[in-house]
Amino acid sequence: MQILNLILVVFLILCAIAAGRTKDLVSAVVIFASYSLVMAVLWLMLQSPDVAMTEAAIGAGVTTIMFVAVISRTSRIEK
Amino acid sequence: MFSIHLPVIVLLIPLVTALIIPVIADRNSALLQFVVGSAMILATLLVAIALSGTLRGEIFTYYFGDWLPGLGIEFIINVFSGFMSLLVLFMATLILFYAFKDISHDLPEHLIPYYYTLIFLMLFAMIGMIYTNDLFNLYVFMEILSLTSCAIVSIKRTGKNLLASIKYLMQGTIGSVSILMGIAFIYMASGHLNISTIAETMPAIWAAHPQNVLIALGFMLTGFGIKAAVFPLHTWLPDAHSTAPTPSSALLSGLVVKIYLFAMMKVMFQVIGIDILREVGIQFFLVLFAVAGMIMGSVFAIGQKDLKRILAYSSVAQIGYIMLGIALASPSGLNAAFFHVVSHALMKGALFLSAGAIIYNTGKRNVDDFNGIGYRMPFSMTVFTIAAFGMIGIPGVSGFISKWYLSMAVMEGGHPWILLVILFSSFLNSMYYLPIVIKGFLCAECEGSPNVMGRDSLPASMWIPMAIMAFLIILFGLFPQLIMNITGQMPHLFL
Amino acid sequence: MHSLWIEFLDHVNYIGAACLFVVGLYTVITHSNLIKKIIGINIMETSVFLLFVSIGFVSGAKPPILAVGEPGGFFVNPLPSALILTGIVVGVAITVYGLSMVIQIHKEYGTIELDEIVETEKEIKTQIFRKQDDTSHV
Amino acid sequence: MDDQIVRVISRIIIPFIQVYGIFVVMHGHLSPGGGFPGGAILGASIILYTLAFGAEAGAKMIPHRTSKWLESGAILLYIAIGLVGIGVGRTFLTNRAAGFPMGELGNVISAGFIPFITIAIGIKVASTMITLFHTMIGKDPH
Amino acid sequence: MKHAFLIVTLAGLLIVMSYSFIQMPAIGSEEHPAFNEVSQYYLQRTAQDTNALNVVAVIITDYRALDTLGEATVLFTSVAAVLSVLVVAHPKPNKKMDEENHG
Repeated sequence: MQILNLILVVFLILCAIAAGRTKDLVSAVVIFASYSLVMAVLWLMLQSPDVAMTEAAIGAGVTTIMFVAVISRTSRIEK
Repeated sequence: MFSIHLPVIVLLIPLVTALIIPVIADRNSALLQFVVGSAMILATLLVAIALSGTLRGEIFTYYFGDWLPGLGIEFIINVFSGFMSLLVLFMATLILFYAFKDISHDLPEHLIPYYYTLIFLMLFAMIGMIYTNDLFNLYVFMEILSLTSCAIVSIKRTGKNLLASIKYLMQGTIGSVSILMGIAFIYMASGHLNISTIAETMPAIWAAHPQNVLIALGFMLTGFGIKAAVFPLHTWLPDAHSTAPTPSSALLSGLVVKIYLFAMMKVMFQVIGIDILREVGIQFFLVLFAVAGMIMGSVFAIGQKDLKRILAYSSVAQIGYIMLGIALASPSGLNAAFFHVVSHALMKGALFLSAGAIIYNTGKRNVDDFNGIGYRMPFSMTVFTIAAFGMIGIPGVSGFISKWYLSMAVMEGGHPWILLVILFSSFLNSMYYLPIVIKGFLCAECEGSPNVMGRDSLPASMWIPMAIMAFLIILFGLFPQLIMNITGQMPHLFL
Repeated sequence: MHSLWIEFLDHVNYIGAACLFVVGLYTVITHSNLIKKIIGINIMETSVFLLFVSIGFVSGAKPPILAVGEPGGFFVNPLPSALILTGIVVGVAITVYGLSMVIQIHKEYGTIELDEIVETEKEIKTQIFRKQDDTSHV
Repeated sequence: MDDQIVRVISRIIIPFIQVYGIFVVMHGHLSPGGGFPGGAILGASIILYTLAFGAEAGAKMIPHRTSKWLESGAILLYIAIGLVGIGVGRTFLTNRAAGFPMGELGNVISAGFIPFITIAIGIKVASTMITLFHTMIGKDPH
Repeated sequence: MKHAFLIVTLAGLLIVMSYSFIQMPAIGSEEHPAFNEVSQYYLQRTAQDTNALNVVAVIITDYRALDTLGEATVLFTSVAAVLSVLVVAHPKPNKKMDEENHG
């Protein structure tokens, strides 16, 4: 269990770094969505299903849609 | 019976007003003004009644949902919170009456209901932040406050506004995440969120996990420092406060920044406690930051040409004064800080409103164009002069009294060198306020201009608030005991 | 060395939260792209949430949902979860407001890179000054 | 957006999403979930509808006026429930002591005002998500 | 140079925070200070106090209901703020008629 926890945390940190370093904003947002989902799984493992559900619905779902909507109205590539 | 519920009623009036403005008063500006004005006056009266209760020595505590303070959320209304909420509501009433005419000058008509909605949400958050005795509840109110204070800057939608607002939002959010991190550290070590309960267990926590308390203190001081624009963290303030519509500038500079200072005081003195602060020796650093802010804010202001930008930088310097009083952490220092909170709110409000009136009538923002403006707008320029004298610290105006008491507190606290800094800072203040006044009133070639010392053509809803502020500045300058009697009861609540 | 590894494993979530906080802060400060900045702020916020939820965890305990007919049980601390529910919604509100300003800034300046926008602002300022100088000379 | 497959599939699954969202809101006090995730799921169903059938169809489904009323109304409902506590002589947001019916442990209608507040939050979150999305994708008139 | 300074500062922050975390009881330990009488009260008394099963939902809607009111207000604020930035003027029916009458 602890090892799985460690793997998830390492994955989270890698996702966070990757979301920062990707030049394509849509990819960055998708990486960020997967970050949120992994965070939801981690919270499920920490026995708080309410927070996991909220994060999956709001953090990974709605926030991503908003990001994509804004990117579609602005520019897609970070300079 | 009724008076027990006063705090929650005062809290709910702005919220309900904010909620009903978009649905009922959307298209009807007369109804909108009626709703806004009556809500403000009602809330001010109610909070004045609550203050009169606390002045008799009562302390209201309000347990939401009848739960004990550790379980639920608790409000505490003592002299400090009663008086400060009265200050907030009173100043906001004046500024909103001023805004009736001024804001339609700055904003397109369809945005005006949103503007008032945001202002009322902001008042709700400010009152909540003053009253609450719960750390997480403080955070929630603080987020409402930071969202609304960004939104009333960006509502003007010019490029500069948006840029200033997003800068404010980014730095402000870093600040609030830091504060939340600090709350997490404190919760980690204590397991409580109620401020009084944490204060009771603080000695045990300090013995068991001192590093947690220290890191929490660091995070919270950084966070509130960003939000209150304490000197090295002030970079968002000049842009945001100078580009915003005039009523927003007056509210942001006069009130919002101080609410964060109060929250900082709550954390420093009520959560962590003065003994631990003394043991850590953090006060000296805070004094240094305050002193640096007093000097550097004025130095930056001297180089500016835009009138509202000068006023914004001057706020950085004045926050330095308040911060100095807080950092001294003595009864006299806190007393001076509280007095300066009141007098700065009045003076900065009067300065921004008169500057707004000048911009409203003439469209001039650049100080170089102000030659003879006192002949065209004698009333606004007189109000500006009174408030500017207060900022410089000329006797007879309330700004002098706060500097006087601050100097006494400094002497008492054993830092006599700060007296020189206060004097030097006053000198710097006069270097950027006096030229404006001199240019406005003493102008050789303006004597023959058509409107020599006539009346400035301002609507009544604009000049009456300015007149009230100028009157109060002089009143509190001549009779400081009116405020001192009340602020004198406050320091023992913190120390 | 071995004991340090055990200590690390025992506090892995806390340390991970600290790493995420630092990564988020780094993203916010160094990137000039506004959307990247907002992503960074989100990462900072979730790091604090992770810290809170980890504080509330008790090993071997059940999630804090009671069952009818069972008198007791061993549950995790429910308070941090409740706080974080509030925190997530607050984070979304800030994100969305920041994004709406990004749209408007793009409309105004044609770009969402902060340093380019600052350059444009500077150019506008110098142009205004130049114009003022010209008029004053005339 | 003229993808036939997306439209047909959305038309099939949107009712299920909405039923699930309502379930999550209604059972907030009994099982994991509550106003926030439930409201977000409900809002997401309308967002999906908007994505599949275009912004105008979505705006027609939840017009701007309706969502404005829902947003203010949900918080006003919350405040009204809280004021009942003051009305019966207790404090703001009092539940059991204010005489709300407690019901049977484990039933959907139980726990005093908690289901009502959860519903208010659900309405609020759903309407907020929809309004924000519609504003974000809004096309400029010029 | 500035970049290096930033990285050193952030690394220092990380080390300080990690040092403080290592001093705390391990994750999941029952000796954790946060697992105290308050959370025990919530877990043991929820069923009697409110007749509900989900303790987290009870905390957000009953014990700490003011937080949730504030949070709903945050959502309302975000809607008002976003609309204030993005909404475009839609023509008013009344005003249009006025203009037509004038014209």
